[in-house]
Amino acid sequence: MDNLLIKAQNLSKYFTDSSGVHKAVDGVSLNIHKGETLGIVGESGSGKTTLGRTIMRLYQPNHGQIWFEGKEITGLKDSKLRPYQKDIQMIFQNPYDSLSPRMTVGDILEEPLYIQKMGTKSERTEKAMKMLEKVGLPKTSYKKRIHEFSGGQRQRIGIARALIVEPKFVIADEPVSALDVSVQAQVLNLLKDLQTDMNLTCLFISHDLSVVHYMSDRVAVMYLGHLIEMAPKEELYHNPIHPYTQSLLSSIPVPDPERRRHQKEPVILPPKPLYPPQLVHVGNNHYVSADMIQIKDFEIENQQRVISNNK
Amino acid sequence: MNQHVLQIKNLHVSFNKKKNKSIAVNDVSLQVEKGQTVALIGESGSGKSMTSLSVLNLLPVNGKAERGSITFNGIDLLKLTEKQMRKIRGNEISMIFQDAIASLNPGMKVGVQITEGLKNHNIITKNERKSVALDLLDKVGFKNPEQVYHQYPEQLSGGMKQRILIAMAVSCKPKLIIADEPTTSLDVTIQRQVLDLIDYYKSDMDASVLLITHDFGIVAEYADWVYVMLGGHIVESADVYTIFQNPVHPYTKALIGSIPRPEMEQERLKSIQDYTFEKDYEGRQFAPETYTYESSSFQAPSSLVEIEPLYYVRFYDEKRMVTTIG
Amino acid sequence: MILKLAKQPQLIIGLTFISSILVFSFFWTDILQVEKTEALKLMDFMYDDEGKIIDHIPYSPSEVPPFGTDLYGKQLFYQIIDGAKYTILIAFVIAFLRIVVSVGITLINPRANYAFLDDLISATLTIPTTIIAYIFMNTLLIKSSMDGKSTNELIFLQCLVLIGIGIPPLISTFTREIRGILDKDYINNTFAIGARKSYVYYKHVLPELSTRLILIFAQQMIQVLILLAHLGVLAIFIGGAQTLVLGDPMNTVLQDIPIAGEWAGIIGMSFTKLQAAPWIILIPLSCFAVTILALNLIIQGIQNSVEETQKL
Amino acid sequence: MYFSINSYLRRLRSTILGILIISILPAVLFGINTQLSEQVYVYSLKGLNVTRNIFPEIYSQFFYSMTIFFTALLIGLLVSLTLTFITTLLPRFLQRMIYGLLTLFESLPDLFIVVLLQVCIVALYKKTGLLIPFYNDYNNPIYLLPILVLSIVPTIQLYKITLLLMREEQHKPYVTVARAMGLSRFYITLKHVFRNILTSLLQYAKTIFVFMLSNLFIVEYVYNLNGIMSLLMITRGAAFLVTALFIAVPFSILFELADNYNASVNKQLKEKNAA
Repeated sequence: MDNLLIKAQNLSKYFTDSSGVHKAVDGVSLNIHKGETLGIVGESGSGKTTLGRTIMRLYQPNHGQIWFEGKEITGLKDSKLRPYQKDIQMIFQNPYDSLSPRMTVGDILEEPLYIQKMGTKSERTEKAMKMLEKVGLPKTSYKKRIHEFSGGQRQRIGIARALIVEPKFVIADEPVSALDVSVQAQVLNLLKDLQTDMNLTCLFISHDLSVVHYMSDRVAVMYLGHLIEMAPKEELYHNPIHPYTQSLLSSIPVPDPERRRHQKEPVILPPKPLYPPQLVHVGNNHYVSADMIQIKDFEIENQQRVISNNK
Repeated sequence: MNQHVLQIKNLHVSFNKKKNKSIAVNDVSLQVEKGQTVALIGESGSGKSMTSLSVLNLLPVNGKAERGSITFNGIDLLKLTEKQMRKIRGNEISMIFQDAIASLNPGMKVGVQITEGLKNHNIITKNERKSVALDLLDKVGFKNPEQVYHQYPEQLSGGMKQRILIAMAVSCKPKLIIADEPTTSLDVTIQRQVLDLIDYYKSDMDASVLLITHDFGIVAEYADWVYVMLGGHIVESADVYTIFQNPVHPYTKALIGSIPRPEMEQERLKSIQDYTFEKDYEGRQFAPETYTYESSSFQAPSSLVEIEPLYYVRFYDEKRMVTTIG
Repeated sequence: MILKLAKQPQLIIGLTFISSILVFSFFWTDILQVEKTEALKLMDFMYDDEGKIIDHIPYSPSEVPPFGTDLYGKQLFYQIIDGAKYTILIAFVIAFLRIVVSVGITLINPRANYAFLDDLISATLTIPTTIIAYIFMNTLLIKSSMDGKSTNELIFLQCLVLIGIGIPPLISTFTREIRGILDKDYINNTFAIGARKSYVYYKHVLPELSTRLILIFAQQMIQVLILLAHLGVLAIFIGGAQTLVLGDPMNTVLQDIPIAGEWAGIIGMSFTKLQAAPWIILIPLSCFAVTILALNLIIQGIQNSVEETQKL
Repeated sequence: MYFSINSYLRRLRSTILGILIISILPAVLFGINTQLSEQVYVYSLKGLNVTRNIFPEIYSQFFYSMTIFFTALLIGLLVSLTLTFITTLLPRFLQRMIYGLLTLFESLPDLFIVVLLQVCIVALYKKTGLLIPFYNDYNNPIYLLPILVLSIVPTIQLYKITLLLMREEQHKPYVTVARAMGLSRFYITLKHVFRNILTSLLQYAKTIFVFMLSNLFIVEYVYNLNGIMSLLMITRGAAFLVTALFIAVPFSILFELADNYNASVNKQLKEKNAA
């Protein structure tokens, strides 16, 4: 497929500390096509943030390869990597930590342009002003510092900083989890608008299944460093196959008192997956991690489902 | 007829900061009836936690419940001495806190901690301690109570700690459980377990629950009655079905509209700006002309109006402004 | 930042104290209208009106106010004043260079683990720094007396030793600090847009580190002052000592007298006479204590100001 | 949980290497030939050399120093904890005053305290004839005075640290939870807070040990005691290495314990922040 933007193959990232090796990401393969948003959902400790940072090349993967627009960027040195870093940007989880408290908003926005050597000083200023307007902040923000803004406004600045170099691909790592619900909606809407506006491809990482559903075209579920299920969002939300995905979906509280579903025991998976992390295609672009015996069952089930859908 | 387990009337809580005084809770009235789960919903800084802390008189040192009354089974809690209050805490009203990880003493065995309240209120003797603790651990779903009894909190996961806290809170069979954002730091799957557990104990002990949360999803699943808080005020209160079917106040509408909902077709999330054009309801203004909902402080003079039986909404009140200024 | 610091009374008091002591120390001859040679001349016997000897050196503070004299009759007050600038400046320079060198080394590769340094540090935990410094300084003194090095050369080498022994623990401190900063999200954010290491260090890490640098610098000054005092007691003097021949020609006494006039030297040369003339030891020691207190006030002031900004 | 032989051996190797470097480096740097024998060079500043063997006297010197060290530590711990407990019962403004005074005392150099006490005790003796034995007799080493003097610095430090910890601990969520269960303040302070402070104190063990070792050296020197630290000062070469190991081996066990404890605490903190 030539509209493939990101391809990751068998990606692994291990951390070592005094207690031993911790496999944060273990053998993850995924493709992201131009213009689509892939959502990654997982609970704490699932390795979703590490996956994002490894694709971003903030971490050097222990195994596996990453391709960007067909070129491998896994082993590239810092200087060779720089042109790609312009095309791949990241929106961080916590706008309180991810923006320098010492700089003015203007400096924060212009810094990526300066580092990537784009434009003259006045052009950069002009671009920063435009970006402020795009994310819905007043022009007076330019000279202010981060601590003068509310959480939602800070995340807007974080978004503006990531998008000012006009990247092709954005990794959004829990961009709204630190925000209040009403602000969260505004930021999500803004992200969606900018995405269509700038024709962005996006990797959206979150622990919140509803948010991921709202933002993404396809959704991948992560559990203890492995991808365990990946499918177009409607397919995944209506036909979850993996027991863990089912349990995640049934745990979302539904904001409608008429539809109360009490006392459903959620499935807690064993701390180490029993089967090797291998995704199997079960139709409808739907992939599930399974061992050999389960694959057959899935295929049968899937055929039945396809039949029943056609009726 | 006094069915109310808890009745808060016109509560004001203020904080003394270095020079100025800030009002965290402004004229809040609410009631919890027997067997009910009442949700107090609001975003950060709305004063919901301060309201719940003042029920047990546990406000931080510089905070003070200034006016109003908090009546629990006919006793005005604000008038009690510290010693009398201690008899209520844990025994009659107990509390489950948000930060499960820091809420347990890291240096004390789980089994000892869990029964401290019972021991303190002289409900059990020292010899009964262990059997009671094992029983409690079993009830909150630990498959290996004997092992957990001897463990320290650091050996447990976040969800397990929150279950320990629930066991502590229900140990003295209180009449009212205050759950202050009990699941905020937990994963979704565990969130459901924890909330189900609280719900189970509520019906098991015939108690009531005051649930403090920011999540309308949780409210819809567990609450009977809802109070929406904004900037220290209650802006809307009704039973859970009414408020979801037909919210009146634009802030409530925005809170409900801003939740992404996979089960529905949703082109765009609604945010507070989408509702600011709604200036009035049946001729009553929500706010003065110039008011925007962006600021969380809700400072314009206003008062609650009963638009339908037991359905209250806060409206802008010009007369009140005159009286407050005068 | 500076405005906020100006609001901290402790900081102001500490800074004022140290700077006024320095000014006084440099210009005391002008301020007090005395000749330096006259003020620091050796006093001899004290005579009454009839020319009879009533007392001999050393004189206590009550006899020769305000601070008395040292064992050889030099007025202690003038010695203290004159010595202040050497003491404080030596501590300043050594602390400053310790920090510059160790930050420099750390920045070469903040992620590096220097096993050699870890060895040195775990050893210095059990052996007091004073003893380590003593061993080095002592060897140096023996060597320089053998080679006949000049005073300036000796002072230079001694300072190098005092700088050197402070560096291993500082590198470990800075490695920890800089790694802490590098782990912050906004640094990741800057690396994510393709920034060079040198840019990030210069633009983000050093400004973030600046307050800590000032604090660590003040702490280092305190440590150097304490070390100097300890070394003084062990009769190790900055600039070495010259041997003085005292007493009448028939009955000479050899005595080491420090060449540089800093406070530790005053303590060291009379330490054996602690019981006979305690003021000669206690007064310079108090000067050390007061200077250290002033530095601690500065540290406290900066910390308060940082805490206040963090609360905002 | 807090001790592993491998990790300790690694530390011990480090320490020995470090001491080796320190004992060789000056000679290498300044080109003076140091004899690597277990003989001790005792030389005065006048250049007189006396040689003698450090064995077997080193044993008694070691035990003498350690007796002083650990008794002083124990006294410091007991006194500071008692004072902290009394302080928490005092009104708030007095607590703040005590804290300020402690900060002041803390900036006094240990040398100043040691010398001042020495002068005071002699003056006291001259004035009143009250004798606290301060003169060290080779056969009857003194204990009381060095122990008292050595315990001053850790007392001040521990007192300040426990006050600070107390203040921090009382604001932790678990205290609120305990209060919400109806427990009294006194009970919480005694049963929860005080016990946790004792364990948190371990975090500061290393700093206090390092301070005290340096202080021990000053005390030995000023009071002319025949302890291991004064031996360390006058030995060179192999003798220095052996003497240093006498101190390093037992203390590195303590440091290892303290470090491992700190690592486990930091790990918990990290996990808490990550959650």
